[in-house]
Amino acid sequence: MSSAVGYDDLVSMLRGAAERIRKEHATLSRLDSHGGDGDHGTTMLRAVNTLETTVETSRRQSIADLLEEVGWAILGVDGGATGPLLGMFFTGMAEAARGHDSLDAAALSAVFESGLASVERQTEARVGDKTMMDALVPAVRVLRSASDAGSDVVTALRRAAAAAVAGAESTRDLEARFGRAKQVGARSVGHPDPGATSMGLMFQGFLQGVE
Amino acid sequence: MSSAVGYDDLVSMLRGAAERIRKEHATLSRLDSHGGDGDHGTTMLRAVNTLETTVETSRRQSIADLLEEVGWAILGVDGGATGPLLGMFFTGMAEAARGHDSLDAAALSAVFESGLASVERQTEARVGDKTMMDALVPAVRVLRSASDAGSDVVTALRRAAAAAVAGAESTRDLEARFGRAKQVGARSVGHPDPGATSMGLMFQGFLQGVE
Amino acid sequence: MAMNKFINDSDDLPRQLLEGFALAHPKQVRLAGDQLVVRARPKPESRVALVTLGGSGHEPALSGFVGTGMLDVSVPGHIFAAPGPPRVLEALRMVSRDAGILFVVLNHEGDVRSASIVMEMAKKADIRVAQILTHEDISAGTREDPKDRRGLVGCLLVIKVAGAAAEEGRSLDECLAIAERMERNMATLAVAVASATHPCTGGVISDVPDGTMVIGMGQHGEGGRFGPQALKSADETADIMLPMLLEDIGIGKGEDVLVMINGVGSTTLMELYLVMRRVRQILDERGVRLARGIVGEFLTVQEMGGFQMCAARMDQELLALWDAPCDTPGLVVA
Amino acid sequence: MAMNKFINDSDDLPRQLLEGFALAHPKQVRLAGDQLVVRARPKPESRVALVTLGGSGHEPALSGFVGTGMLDVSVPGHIFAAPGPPRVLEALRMVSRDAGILFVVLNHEGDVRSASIVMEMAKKADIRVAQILTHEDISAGTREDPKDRRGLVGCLLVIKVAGAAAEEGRSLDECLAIAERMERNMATLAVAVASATHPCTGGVISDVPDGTMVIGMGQHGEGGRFGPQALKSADETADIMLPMLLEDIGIGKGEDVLVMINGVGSTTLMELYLVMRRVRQILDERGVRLARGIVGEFLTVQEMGGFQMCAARMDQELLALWDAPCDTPGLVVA
Ligand SMILES: Nc1ncnc2c1ncn2[C@@H]1O[C@H](COP(=O)(O)OP(=O)(O)O)[C@@H](O)[C@H]1O
Ligand SMILES: Nc1ncnc2c1ncn2[C@@H]1O[C@H](COP(=O)(O)OP(=O)(O)O)[C@@H](O)[C@H]1O
Ligand SMILES: [Mg+2]
Ligand SMILES: [Mg+2]
Ligand SMILES: [Mg+2]
Ligand SMILES: [Mg+2]
Repeated sequence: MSSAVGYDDLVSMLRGAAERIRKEHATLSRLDSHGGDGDHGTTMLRAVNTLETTVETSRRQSIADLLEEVGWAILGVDGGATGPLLGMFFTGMAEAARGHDSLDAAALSAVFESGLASVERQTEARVGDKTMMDALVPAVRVLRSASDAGSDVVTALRRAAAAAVAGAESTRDLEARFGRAKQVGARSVGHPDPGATSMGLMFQGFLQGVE
Repeated sequence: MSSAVGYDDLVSMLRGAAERIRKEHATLSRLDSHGGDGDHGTTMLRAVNTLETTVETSRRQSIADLLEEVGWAILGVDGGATGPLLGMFFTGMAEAARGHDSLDAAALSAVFESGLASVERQTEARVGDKTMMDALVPAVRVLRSASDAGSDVVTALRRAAAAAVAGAESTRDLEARFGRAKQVGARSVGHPDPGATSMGLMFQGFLQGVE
Repeated sequence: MAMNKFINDSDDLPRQLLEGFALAHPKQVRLAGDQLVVRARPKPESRVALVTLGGSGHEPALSGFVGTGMLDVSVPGHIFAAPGPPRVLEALRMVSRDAGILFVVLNHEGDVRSASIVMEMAKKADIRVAQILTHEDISAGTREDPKDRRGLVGCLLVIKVAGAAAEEGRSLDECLAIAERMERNMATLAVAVASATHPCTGGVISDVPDGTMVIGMGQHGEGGRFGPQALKSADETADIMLPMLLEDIGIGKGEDVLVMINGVGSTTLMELYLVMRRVRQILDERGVRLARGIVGEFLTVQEMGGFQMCAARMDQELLALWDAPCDTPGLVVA
Repeated sequence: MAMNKFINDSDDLPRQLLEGFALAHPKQVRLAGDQLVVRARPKPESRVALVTLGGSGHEPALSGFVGTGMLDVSVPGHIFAAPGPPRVLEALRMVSRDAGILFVVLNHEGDVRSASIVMEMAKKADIRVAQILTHEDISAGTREDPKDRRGLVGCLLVIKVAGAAAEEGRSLDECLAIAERMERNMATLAVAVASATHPCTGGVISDVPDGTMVIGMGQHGEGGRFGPQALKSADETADIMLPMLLEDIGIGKGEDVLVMINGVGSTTLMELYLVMRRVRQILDERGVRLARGIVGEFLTVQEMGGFQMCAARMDQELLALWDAPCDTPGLVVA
């Protein structure tokens, strides 16, 4: 890969994310059975299958258009709590990608920040609430600081993926404050949050796509 | 006990039968779960509870009236396949008991034969069909032959009870040809018939009542 | 495995259950006499009355079909145990009338036994009553010699069409003829994937090995001639069952068939709808018209897993009677 | 334990299920657009339309309440997964009218998330729509701060009374006010004795130890604040649950209450009737009138064992709307 993410790199990143989720969907559903309804893996699977089909059938040549199309496609999935947030994540990314043919580390950070902001407009959940935000927020932060420190795209994404996975893991000791799992309160402690775990996997997949 | 069955002896016999069923009802239901609906024990329990209540509350002083009352009471139970046959057995006995203050071995045989005949009018099942008839028929036969051979009531009932139990046991190797269990055909082989088993227990109880 | 049921005293279960049943459906039914279920608004004396009997534990059947357009009286027995003759006779006496009574009996040992004693008694008591025996379980006996065929959910069809005929004022002979036609027109097959627990004993009442299904299981899991096979998909299961039923009723191209998929307990409506979808595909392939597709839980067997599939040849008169309005706890046609 | 379900391709499950559903209820519903369930006979444009959304796997809910007197459109999602915004928007567009749309949303993360995006889009598209959120699960949140209260079977009451009001020609404001009154008047509690299996994963979706029950389990077995306790009798369970509900709605002597006992899957109607019997006894003791007792399976969670008990304060207007005729796959009032 060159020093910036082009259209084909973005396609690889999205495919990488899909691949990681597909491998782990059973684990994700199992995690969702503590306090959830046991379906996060199947929902994510539907989302990433749609993502892949979109990537494959899309004839658009701009990064922004692809991201927007992916976002809308995921919004169109019967996605429970996950689909709308994930969909808005990608449509949010699209906004900041508009006009770019390729994304260097700084632009990529801005694109991810825009995705995060879009999610934050949908939910009040923040870091510490035991949701996907616990993986997403640190991943985006680390991406930005790595890029600010001059890292290249691959290095920045590697650190972001590590932060996402660590963030997901950190949810193990938290009490859920959003989503279905909120209801079990203290009994949610001991299992990582499924949505955070899948977000960790997505970032690992993004990295895999550029490596 | 004297050489003939009086009113009080009949009461003991009936109570003896009730006691034996009460002890074994769980086994009877379990037997009924192979090819039946798993309720023969509960049904028999309802029948003998009604029998006991009837015996206790009856103010009649004649053997025939008591038997008839017991028969009708059992007919009044929600008795599935068992209740009507058992009820008719007792009402049939009552017919032959009419006019007797007590029953010597010969009269007792006649009373049981009349009960059997009443059951036979209700069902086409005969010995070998894997039903209660496999216990009832040999028991009544043996009762008659013992009495013909001059046995006293206790000895005759002892041999009848043994024949009933042996008849019940013999159903283990048979294929059911009547009742719910008929449907499982060859797969009914290997378990004794619940109705035959309970009839064996009833005769053991009759014996217990006069011993 | 402990029994996962909310019950109280199991001896008193049928009485308590009826009490709750009557509270839930006061517009349609009430209790009378010795635990008999009768209509809240009785039918005029000039019309034929319908009476049935049967064990409890199959809710909404059979008492759930009491109401306008269907039954006049149901005599519920104890769990899985037919009621004894005296209460059934009481029911017949209660609705005895010159127009006569149609007495619907499902072919199960206890019901038949009790009914036959009752029929004798009714004759002596000069009650005008005609009996219709439903026996449509094709897993036992043959169409020519149906005495071993058990009565399954098809009773609902018989009660519905005969009930509608009675409501219209048809004579006992006509009602009986309609009931008999419906009965001969139908065939049912049960499949089980999980056993029921007897609420009084806590015992599992049949043997369905994990991961298998048993076609021809009958009502309570008595079993049938087929034995267990590996659990199949909704489509594959319909592919096995429906053709057997169609063959039994001998239905051909261009004819009208009603197919009912009756859930027996823990099998979901979701699954039953999947089966109905496949039924339609099979019928389309054969050029048989799905005149009515009925999906629901009408006759259950506690929490047993599985369903009963019933297919019935319909003619215009039977369809009109099936579509006629009725208002019962278990089936409302508006 | 293998999964004992008759299904085909689990990805395609919701579509296949709808196909069978439509075949079984052609007088009441049909499919339209992208897997939307609409009435077979649409309501006049001059009346307020009712729309809802929700995951599948809860049959007959929610699509089972489409039909005369209740919903106009239901947007079923995948199993336990709310539909995405585009299909919901399509549903709103389909019945968009000057009289307006009442949009019934159950308080579950996915439904709320999807609905909120849809409401934004509807605003931009100039669709006249008012949202009513049902959240009556008293095992979470308080009456004062109900945002954590999940939407359980009480949605049926809201849909029924608001649907009847819409059918009568009441305005959107009036329908919304009635829906809101009904919503605030009700309280629900779920109890589970056995878990459900997710039909797509084959996994057990909650943890109910053998021989125990969990009060406050919510819809899918998310759990609640109470945790497992030893399984109790029907009476004892009602004794625990009903008073909590009565207290929450603050109902007193002489008032009218509707109590609904909704079976969620493998718990039998038999058991639900036993619970209803006890409910009446408790109410009698407190001098509260059981205005309506509703027993049935309206909102299920696969083969989960247990039930939802819903209590609602009723007034004359709400009772009349509850009693108004309706004709839907899941509820017919004649
Ligand atoms: N309000 C919320 N904000 C952010 N994330 C959320 C929220 N609610 C739920 N989630 C995430 O969604 C995940 C569950 O997703 P999923 O199981 O697919 O949805 P559902 O709960 O509808 O079945 C949770 O693990 C959590 O990470
Ligand atoms: N036609 C029949 N003739 C004689 N005995 C019968 C007949 N049918 C059934 N039985 C007896 O009844 C027993 C089953 O009784 P039970 O379980 O109480 O009735 P149900 O089958 O109605 O549940 C069988 O084991 C058999 O001995
Ligand atoms: Mg989930
Ligand atoms: Mg039995
Ligand atoms: Mg029985
Ligand atoms: Mg879900």
